[in-house]
Amino acid sequence: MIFQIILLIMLAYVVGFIYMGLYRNITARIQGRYGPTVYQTFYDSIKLFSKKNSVSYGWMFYLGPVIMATGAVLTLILVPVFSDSDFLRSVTTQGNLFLLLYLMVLGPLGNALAVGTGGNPFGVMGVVRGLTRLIGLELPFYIAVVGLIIASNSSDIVHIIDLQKTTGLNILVHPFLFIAAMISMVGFFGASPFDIPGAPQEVYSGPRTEFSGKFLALLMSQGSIFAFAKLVLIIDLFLGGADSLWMLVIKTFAIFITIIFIGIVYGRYKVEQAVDFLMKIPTLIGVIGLVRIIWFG
Amino acid sequence: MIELISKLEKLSLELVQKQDYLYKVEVKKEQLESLLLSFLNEFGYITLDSINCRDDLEEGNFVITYCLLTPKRDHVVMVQTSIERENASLPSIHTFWPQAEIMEREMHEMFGVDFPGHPTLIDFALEYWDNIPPLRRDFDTLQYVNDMNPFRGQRDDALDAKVEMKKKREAKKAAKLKAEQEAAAKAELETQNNPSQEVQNEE
Amino acid sequence: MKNDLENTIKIFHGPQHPGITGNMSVELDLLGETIKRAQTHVGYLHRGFEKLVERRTVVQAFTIVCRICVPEPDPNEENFARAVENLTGLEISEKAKYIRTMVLEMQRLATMFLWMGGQAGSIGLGLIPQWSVCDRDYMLDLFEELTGGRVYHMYAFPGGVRRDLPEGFLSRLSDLLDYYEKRIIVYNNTFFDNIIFKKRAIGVGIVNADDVIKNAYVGQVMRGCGIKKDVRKDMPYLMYDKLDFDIPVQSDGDVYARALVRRDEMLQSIKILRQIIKQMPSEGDILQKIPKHRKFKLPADDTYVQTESARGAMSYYMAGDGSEKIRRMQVRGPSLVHAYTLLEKLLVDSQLSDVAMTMNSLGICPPEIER
Amino acid sequence: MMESGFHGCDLDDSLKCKLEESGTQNTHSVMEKAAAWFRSRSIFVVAYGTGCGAIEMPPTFTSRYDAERMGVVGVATPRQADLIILSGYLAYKTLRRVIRTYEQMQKPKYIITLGSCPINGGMYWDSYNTIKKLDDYLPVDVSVVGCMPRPEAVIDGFSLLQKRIKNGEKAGWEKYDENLDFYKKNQKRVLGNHVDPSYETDWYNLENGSEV
Repeated sequence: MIFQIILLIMLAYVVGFIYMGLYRNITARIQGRYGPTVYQTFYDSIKLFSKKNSVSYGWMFYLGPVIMATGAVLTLILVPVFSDSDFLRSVTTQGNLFLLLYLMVLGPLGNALAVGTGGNPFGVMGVVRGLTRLIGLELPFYIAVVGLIIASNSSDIVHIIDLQKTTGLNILVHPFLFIAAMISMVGFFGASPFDIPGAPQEVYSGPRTEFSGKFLALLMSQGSIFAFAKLVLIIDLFLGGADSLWMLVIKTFAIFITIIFIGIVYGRYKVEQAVDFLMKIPTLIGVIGLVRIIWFG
Repeated sequence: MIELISKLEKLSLELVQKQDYLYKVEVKKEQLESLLLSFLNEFGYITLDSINCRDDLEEGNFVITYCLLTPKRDHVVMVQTSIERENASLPSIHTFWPQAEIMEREMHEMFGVDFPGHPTLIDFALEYWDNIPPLRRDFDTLQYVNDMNPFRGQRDDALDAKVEMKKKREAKKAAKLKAEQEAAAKAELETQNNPSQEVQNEE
Repeated sequence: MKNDLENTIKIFHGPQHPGITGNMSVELDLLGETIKRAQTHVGYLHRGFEKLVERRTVVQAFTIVCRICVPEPDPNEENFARAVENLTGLEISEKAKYIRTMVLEMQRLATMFLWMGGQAGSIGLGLIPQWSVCDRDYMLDLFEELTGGRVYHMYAFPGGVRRDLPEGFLSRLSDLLDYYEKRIIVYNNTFFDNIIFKKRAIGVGIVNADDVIKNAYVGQVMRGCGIKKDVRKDMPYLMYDKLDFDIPVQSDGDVYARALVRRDEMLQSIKILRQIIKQMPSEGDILQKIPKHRKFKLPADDTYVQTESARGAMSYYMAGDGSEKIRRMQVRGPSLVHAYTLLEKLLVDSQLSDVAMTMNSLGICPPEIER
Repeated sequence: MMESGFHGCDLDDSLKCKLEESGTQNTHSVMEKAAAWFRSRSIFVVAYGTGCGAIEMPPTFTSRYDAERMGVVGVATPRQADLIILSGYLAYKTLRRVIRTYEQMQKPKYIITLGSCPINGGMYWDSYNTIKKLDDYLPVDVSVVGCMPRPEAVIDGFSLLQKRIKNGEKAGWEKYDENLDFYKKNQKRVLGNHVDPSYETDWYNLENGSEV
């Protein structure tokens, strides 16, 4: 059990970092340049772990990345990665959507507490922007999730995956819910147009402004683990999960590259514009999907 | 333009054409503020493009030039005045033209011209400057630099540029002379050895 | 006003900041993310050019004036050369005039591409800077071929230009213009028509048209308010009175209007360059010989010249005193008033997110403010 | 004009600059060697264009020259950065900010200068507001000469820095720590006491106290 959890985290770490590297590489190719290697983010994180640290804001400040990492890891081990195979399955048979939704917000809230003690105005501004954006992001995502729960009559992810084998993939059965969830997933990934919390032209790196060295590396690691967990969650809910490692990679990569393509051609919304947009269009699409399930189910 | 000349003649001022699109009028310091006001309100020169200052150390005065434009922007009129260098002060015109505030602030810092009534005579580009205002011509920048910021020393094996240049020039001269002599000697030798060479070449 | 400032926090936007246009800073008093007071600080790049020029002869000063504004050095060279020509009465040949006009327009295009990168970068559209800075680089290659320098050219010498055109240069320029015309369509689709750029730029940083004339705002700020003025048309210099081009204007006066004005100016620059390529005389002196280069004296007189740079009218005041040295050269670039009077006014009651965008659209170039 | 044999550091003998050419430093363990390799592969540059050289930064970091393929990336804050590029002349006012930025950066940290101006004043040798000899005030790792250095030269500077990091050579920040008195005294000489925290601060103890 413990061994499998560690293996899962390592898998998420590696795949997450390769995906982050791919993100930079594919972006670079679209921008007309060679770009860094796929392992570049991995190098970055190792280098950051080896840096010295000579600033201190007290223990609360450094608890922030730890809370974020905890949220990411807990999310990861509660998402069923493989649906049918025995490999890496034992921890994740009881994936409950309500618990997951709670854990996904844990990280940002913990980080907000920590950055607040840092005293950097840009960090605080970034956190305020991030939390405001979170309100906008959660609404369409929750609507999509609630729609799925109603449709499959269960909040167990494993059950939702199993159901898709008989009824067909949720992306085809409930396309509106998928679009709503996908748009908010772009925001959860911090891709444009919803990347305002860390806009360098405005607030330096936002919440990360004061973090350096090991803590920044921890933030990067949790970011890649969390990214993997979120991708797995999306394919579990809408693409019928994955049986094998290959299936997992193909399906997550398809979702991932969609997010890259959306992010690259748009600038960033201001935070109120972002919330305005998210509360209107994806929410509306989600509500249409919900109504479709309830009345025409 | 003729209209402006006649209007200025009433004030006993002369408008001189300097270039195709450039005119200049010189006034005394006492007349300056009223003239600028009438340029703004009566003559229609409502754009103040820049305020320039020049330090005539030898004559002991600053020459201030206000460059004005009409909304048509098809010519520039320079209104020029000179003020005493000692305790230089000018009326501030930031109430007529907001952009004059920053131009006067700069002039205050660079030349030490005082503007009574100016709201923000704070630092412009310099910080903690306690010397003579730098653009005054009695401020010796080289002296200041040598005191503050000495040059990088030479390497131990560095050569004196002047001596080396001289050596090089002499060597070049000698080489040229030698080459000329050799060429002359060679030519002489060749013409002696085979006199038919020239004829062959022509063919 | 006082009450407003009570609960604000003070932050410095720059000089070390990715969203600032060069090495300067804006001191902001923020209430939440709304700016209550803005104050510009410059001086981080002050080199005392005007002092340095006073200590140098004309030929020596010629090599350093291009450093005054880093993103677009050529209007500085042109201003300097023309001021010296005005003072001494040097005449330049038609070919030299054409070449100088060409260099100025090439520089305008290069600066516009750099601006486009900055403007798109300020809203987080990372794709456009990557493309447009690369496109600008092709122009720098041509500059390098023509003048020997990528960024600083030291080309427009008093009395003409320093070197003749290389062989086949005009055809290469023509090829590049074809490429640029194609690219501008791409930029139009990805950037100027981008829905997020429109959403963020329309209605932000609105300049009042009444202020424009009085406060001497120039360039795209002026033309974005619907005032059709351009030094190239109003006080034509070099060959501009013989070339056919329009002055693009927009009426809204906001960031988006200024962006559109710039886009249209790029097309006009291409049009001008095409005419120059056609009309360029094949024969002619490029540089009038100045007798005794080192002892070239300026008369005791003063002059004022204006050139339309890519960001607005740039003026030089120059005075000689009968010796080899320049008595006084004062630079008045478009950024001085834009960065102080205009920016401090525009930023009040706007959002922190708009600062970088507004600054970019005003075309502020710090080295030119403080010299 | 230029006086020959004039040396800049008119300091006490006790503070005589002992900044010999940096020799190879022995990396002791495999871990350190590995860390040095990763450091060389990933360099974060703080976004601060201090002079004209900043105009060649966009081409260097964008698609034509693409420094990112070497692992050199721009970051926004000095806290996260490893490298500061001082691109050209430094006015006194900028030098104050640069020193502050440099001290906010976390070790190991490096400095690359661009252009001739930080080396000997360049064409602003007689300017009253710029410094000559940056290495009196901050430890410079790599100087890229030229006015401006082309993007290729800048990238060459990056690769030289990477080589030096990989070989474990003694870097500027170590020199800065060892000769703090020398640098602080020089900084105080040109900047006065107008830097926060003031030059009267006991730097050695301050640093030990705030070490995490």
